[in-house]
Amino acid sequence: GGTTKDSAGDQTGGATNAAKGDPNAALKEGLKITFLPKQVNNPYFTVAQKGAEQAGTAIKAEVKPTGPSDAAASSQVTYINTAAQQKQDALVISANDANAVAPALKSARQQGLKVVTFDSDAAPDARDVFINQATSNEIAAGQVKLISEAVGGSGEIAILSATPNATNQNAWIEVMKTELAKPEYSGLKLVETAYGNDDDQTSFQKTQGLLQAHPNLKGIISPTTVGVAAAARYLSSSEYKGKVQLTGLGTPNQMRKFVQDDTVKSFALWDPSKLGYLATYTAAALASGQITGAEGEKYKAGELGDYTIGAKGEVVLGPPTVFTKDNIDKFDF
Amino acid sequence: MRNLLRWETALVFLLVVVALTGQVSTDGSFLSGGNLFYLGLDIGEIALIALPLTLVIVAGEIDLSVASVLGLSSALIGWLWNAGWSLETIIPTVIVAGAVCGAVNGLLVTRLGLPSLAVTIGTLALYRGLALVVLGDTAVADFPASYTSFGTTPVPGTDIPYPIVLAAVLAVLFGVALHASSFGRSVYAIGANEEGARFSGIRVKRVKLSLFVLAGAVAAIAGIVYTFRFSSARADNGLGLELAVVAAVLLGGVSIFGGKGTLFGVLAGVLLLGGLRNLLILQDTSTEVLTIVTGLLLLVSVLAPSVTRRVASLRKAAP
Amino acid sequence: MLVTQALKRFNIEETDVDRPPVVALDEVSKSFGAVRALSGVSLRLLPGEAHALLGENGAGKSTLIKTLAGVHRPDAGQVLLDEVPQRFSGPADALAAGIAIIYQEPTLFGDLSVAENVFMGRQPLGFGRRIDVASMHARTSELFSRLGVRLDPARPARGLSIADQQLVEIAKALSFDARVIVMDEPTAALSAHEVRRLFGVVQALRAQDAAVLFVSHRLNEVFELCQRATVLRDGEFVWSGPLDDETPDSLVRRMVGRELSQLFPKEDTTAGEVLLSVQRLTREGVFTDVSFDVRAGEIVALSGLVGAGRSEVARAVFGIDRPDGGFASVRGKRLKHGSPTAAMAAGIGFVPEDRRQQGLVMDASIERNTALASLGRLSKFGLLRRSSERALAQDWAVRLRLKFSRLSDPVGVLSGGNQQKVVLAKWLARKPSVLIVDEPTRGIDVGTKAEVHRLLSELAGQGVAVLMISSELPEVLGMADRVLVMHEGRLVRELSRAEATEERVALAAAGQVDS
Amino acid sequence: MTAVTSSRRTAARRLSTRVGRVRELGIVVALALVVIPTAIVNPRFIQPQSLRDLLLNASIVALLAVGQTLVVVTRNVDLSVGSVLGLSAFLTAQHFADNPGTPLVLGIGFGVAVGLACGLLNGLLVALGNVPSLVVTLGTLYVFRGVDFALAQGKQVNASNLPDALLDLGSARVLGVPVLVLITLVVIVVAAVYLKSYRSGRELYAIGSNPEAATLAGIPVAKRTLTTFVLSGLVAGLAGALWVARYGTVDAAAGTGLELQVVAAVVVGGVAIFGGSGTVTGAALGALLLGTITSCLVVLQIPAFWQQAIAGALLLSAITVDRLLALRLAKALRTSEGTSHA
Ligand SMILES: Nc1ncnc2c1ncn2[C@@H]1O[C@H](COP(=O)(O)OP(=O)(O)OP(=O)(O)O)[C@@H](O)[C@H]1O
Ligand SMILES: Nc1ncnc2c1ncn2[C@@H]1O[C@H](COP(=O)(O)OP(=O)(O)OP(=O)(O)O)[C@@H](O)[C@H]1O
Ligand SMILES: [Mg+2]
Ligand SMILES: [Mg+2]
Repeated sequence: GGTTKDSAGDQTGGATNAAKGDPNAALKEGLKITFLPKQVNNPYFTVAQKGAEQAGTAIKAEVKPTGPSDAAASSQVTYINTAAQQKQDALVISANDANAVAPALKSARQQGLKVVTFDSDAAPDARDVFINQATSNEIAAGQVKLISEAVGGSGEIAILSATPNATNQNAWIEVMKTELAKPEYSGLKLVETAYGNDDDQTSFQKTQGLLQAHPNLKGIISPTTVGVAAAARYLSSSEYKGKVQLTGLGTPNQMRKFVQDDTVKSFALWDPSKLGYLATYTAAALASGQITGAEGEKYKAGELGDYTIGAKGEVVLGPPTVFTKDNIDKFDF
Repeated sequence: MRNLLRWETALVFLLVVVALTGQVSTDGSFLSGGNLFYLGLDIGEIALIALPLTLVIVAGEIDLSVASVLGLSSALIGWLWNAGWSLETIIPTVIVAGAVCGAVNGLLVTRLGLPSLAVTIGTLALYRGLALVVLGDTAVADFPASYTSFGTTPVPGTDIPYPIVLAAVLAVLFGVALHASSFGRSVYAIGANEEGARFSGIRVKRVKLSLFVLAGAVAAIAGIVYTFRFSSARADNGLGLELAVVAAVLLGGVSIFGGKGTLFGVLAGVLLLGGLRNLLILQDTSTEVLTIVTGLLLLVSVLAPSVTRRVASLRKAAP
Repeated sequence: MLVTQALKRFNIEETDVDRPPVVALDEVSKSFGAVRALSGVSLRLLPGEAHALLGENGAGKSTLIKTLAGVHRPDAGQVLLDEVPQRFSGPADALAAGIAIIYQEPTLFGDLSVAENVFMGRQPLGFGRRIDVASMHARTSELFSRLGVRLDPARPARGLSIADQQLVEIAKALSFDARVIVMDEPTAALSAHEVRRLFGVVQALRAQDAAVLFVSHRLNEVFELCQRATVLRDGEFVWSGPLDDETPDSLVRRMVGRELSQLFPKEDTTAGEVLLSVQRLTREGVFTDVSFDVRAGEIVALSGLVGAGRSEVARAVFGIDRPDGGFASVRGKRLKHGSPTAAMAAGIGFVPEDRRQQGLVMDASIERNTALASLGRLSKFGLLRRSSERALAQDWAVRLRLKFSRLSDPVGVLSGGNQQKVVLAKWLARKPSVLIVDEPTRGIDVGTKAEVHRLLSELAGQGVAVLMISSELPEVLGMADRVLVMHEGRLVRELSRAEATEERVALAAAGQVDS
Repeated sequence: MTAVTSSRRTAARRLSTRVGRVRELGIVVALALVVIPTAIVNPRFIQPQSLRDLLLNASIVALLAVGQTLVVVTRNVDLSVGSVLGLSAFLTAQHFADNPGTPLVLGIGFGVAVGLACGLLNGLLVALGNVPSLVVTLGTLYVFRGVDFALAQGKQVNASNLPDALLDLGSARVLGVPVLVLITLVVIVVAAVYLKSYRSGRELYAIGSNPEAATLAGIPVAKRTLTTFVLSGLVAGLAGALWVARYGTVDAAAGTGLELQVVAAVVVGGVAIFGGSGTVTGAALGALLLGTITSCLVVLQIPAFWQQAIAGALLLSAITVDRLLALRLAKALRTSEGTSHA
């Protein structure tokens, strides 16, 4: 006998929001909101944090950025507990591990905190709302489309991901695979997925490895900001420049040089600061009782306009921006 | 020896200072039951691993693979759980696996005479790699609440987290083993003069091997605690924890060269590091400062005895 | 007039004031915590003389030397060089001033070649200030040949026997062409052969007007080599003067402050059953086909030149090294190879030759060191009884007349001889039935030496089988019931007490078998 | 008799000098064992571009390993190199970004200076405080990284903000050999000659071999120790500047965790972790071997999840083989030498 997977049964349940939201409630002032990225000192989250602080100023809330310096699955828990201990009103978090933070988030919610996840979700029953930068489908399909355009519709391609455990990366890769199975991409062949661990050096070496292992490689998708920059840097300084195409998710500042020197034709990303902005507004809306996280609820997120909560408590920011030589100079993040 | 004793007194003094300033500056929430519960949870695994690691370092060796063993045991839990094993069989299996990992370290060190620093850097990569092989990129999270609640609820009627109860029990066992038994005496002798210990008929290799096995087994226990506490079995659990544990042990006054140190000092060191971190986070100190403070504490821990020695000798020189 | 008064005060005899000393210590004091190692000691070292520094263990000889070397800074008093006061801030200053020191404990760099050990910091330079390895090796070989040593200059110092290490130290000191050479018990690990060569070299140095300060507990050597001597007792200056009118007895009286009884009191015992038996023991390249027995109540000496392989045999018997062939047995039971634990269980005790590395844990306290080989006996259910541990240490400290301030002090602060006593205590505490002692009186003063000999004799009387390795011939002849002589890794001769003479042992050790 | 002894002795001498060389040779053989099968499976692996990449990848770790060797030889260790590299890389990049006109050499010199300052701090703490370097540099590992984080404030310097001259340095070649590799080679050669043939270099081995004896021999132990840490810091600073040139994107996390890689390279390279022996060439080859193993696994299309485990296992076998070799030689040395006295 004993406790096995089968005997344990399903533990997860959906978010239960008994109370009803009041769409007309005013946003409270002086709300205390903790902003908890996966990792502080990560440029992507630094930009998101700026957006959160902007929103904070707009709604006169006190946004307190904090967080661990490493992206280990569990290092956020201490900070979640601290937020609860400090009796904050809301927590805006990008979860390093959907499950590892769940118990702490649940206990924080029991103590009255509203929890908004952004960028990378936690277990759905552990948060109120998830702000998705774009649906996985949008992102992944977009990436496949970009690479297909870049390589001219046929050839071998590879993926350079972050860590093997990154939830959102893996979700995207799954979608990419289904996407590639579609007839319009029959010319493309995914030959390998490599992991650069979101580390410059490793990503660099893995790019080299991909190119050596697959002499006919035509394109690389790197849906992570560190990976795409490292890969671009390697390509631009090697003989593969122009012969092997690259796309991915990168910040315009990182990629500007490589777009200008034609190493990279196009890549995509959403604006992280808008993501932070929206998440903070949503947190405020929750804490003020405007919404509860139930599907169909509507609220206004400052200058970003109106949003509706979708299925499973998800809000989608909007489609990612595609950056090319023509538009890249209009962005600075 | 007397200098070290003084360092342990200093640690206790620092602990009191941190507790009092924490209490005052957070209006009492630092020493509140809830926060102490969280603090206990945070230091649980480090306290556990620090126990056998103290013995290993006192014996003049080091084990940097402990965090990887933690990760491997977590991955094993997930894998076996998915394979339909019961937790009651998984737990002992994983502890044995950890002991085997430790035994591999120990055998490489004792049989081949390889430096443990080098060996355990190698197994640090190897065990973490095996964890990835076992569980890949998946995370297993559907453990029953009856187990995971050990990580989120205190012992009924108190604010003491279960991992701390476990650590305390083990601390007593390890304390007796190190300080009151002939085994412990051998450990000190080996650390201070391995050849001399051998010439005294101490079974150096056997003692060292057993220490590595203990380190592996306890790291696996820490892996179990970790997994249930976060209710998440992943291959990358506890990544990089080794430096934090080594830091805590050294802060506790254990000499990296072996032969010196007490378990009491190490526990005080763990508590001080954890307490200070907790307090700084509670006061919204930035991560940078946190990192710097950790480093400075380590520096102080080695410099303080040396400085007091100098001051003492200066005072004697100038009557 | 004033000078004479001062001399009177310091008990310095007047004959040698005519030449200015190269080096002098003037009322130097030095304390370590509560231990007053030197109090107001003076010493005058004249050019061209060999000067003996004498005193019991812990009298302060090594401390005096380390003060001269700039290792310790004196608390009071000063070091004078050519009558100019010096302030040495470290050993480098003393070296630069032309003082070369051979310390009591060898100070070699195991990873470096023998030649580099000799010339460290002064390697001959070639093009572009790079080290000229060839000439460094050549000069090392030259030094070695002066000493009659055959060592490859390119071999690493690791693995050298204590004696070879000592010889490298001597070569190093010679290489300085120093004006002052200080030798702290250079002969303690050497046998007669090397000692003779060393003395030849010292005479040559004296002829070049160098001053030699010589520490030894072997008084015959002192009389052979030195012209004058200085005696310390308990850190105090006792006497200084020419050796012409002295006798060994008179010196001992000055050192000890009392009369001494006979030095080697081995009493005759009837040998009992064979306790230790060694059969065809072989370790490739080190010793070959060694067989012998030691009976209860017997003291068997293993004699031979340095490097003959005596210590290696002892190590193999005790299980430190694995032999390639043969075996040892106790009371007819074969010992497991490579297991000191098994050897101890069979009743063997082993006092190794290198007390710093093998005998003691320097940082641990006296009591812990004493108890280290008896942990099993002192504990119950694996838990140690501290009171018994302390009692054990207390008991042996008294029996061996250990000079210490507290049993909880680290053994490292004891003088060399007192450290040796702790090693002895550690093994005697186990009440072994077979006791192997490797250079048991290395660095031990006369009084204690007699004590150790009395102890060994007493043990034999109680039926213990004693295997004694010693490089000191008088000790071997005085103590042993039988003498086994080794030459180049083989047992070449066995002599009974009656047969053993200084000459026979020396000849056998040199590989020549008389008829 | 004499003839036998002397021939034995020359044999022993040959063996003992060979012990040192065999270690480096062993790594070269290991390298061949890794490269050749990979090249057979995938001939692209030994094309100029990919050989260049191998060398380039190894060069930064090799640089750090050279500095580390100096430290380890003296029975110390510098765990802060990753953080020093990170700090130097970020500050160098920041400096170039803020002062676009900075001449290349000056900017790199700035990075070197940052490293030197960090090394000086390490060295002062270890040498003057007379405390174990492992603890001190574990402490400064945290401190330097913290300072790095604090200065960076989550910012990042990107390729577009860096002068082209610097980025070109990262990919420029002389006679087909990348400039970064050449710089590394120069550092290796200088350090190797220093350690082998200069008095103060030999003194480093003496210190590591027997610290107490070193003091007694009049070697300025504190000064030499300080120097090795300064040099290690300086080299890490240089490596930081080159990191910028190579990767073009720098944030505060650059070089995190690199210290263990460097220590691993040094150990695989045959440098005794407790001081006294080892060469910079060995350490640099160790870095090359480790880097090559990583690349091979990718090229051989070993599944990603297996790569780390295999790399770890290979690292273990490298040190094991090295050890077994050393043991055999020691035994050969013993049996061939015999007694050394007449
Ligand atoms: N570093 C030290 N710390 C404390 N005490 C010391 C130290 N060095 C020496 N002593 C003490 O000073 C005294 C003199 O010791 P020293 O080594 O000079 O004796 P010695 O005459 O050389 O004896 P031996 O013949 O045994 O070598 C001893 O009591 C010893 O314990
Ligand atoms: N670890 C070792 N490696 C290589 N050679 C060694 C080692 N130990 C000893 N030897 C050599 O073995 C020979 C025998 O040394 P051993 O120490 O047994 O001599 P011994 O007769 O005991 O002389 P003594 O005790 O006076 O030094 C010497 O030539 C020595 O150099
Ligand atoms: Mg002495
Ligand atoms: Mg010997």
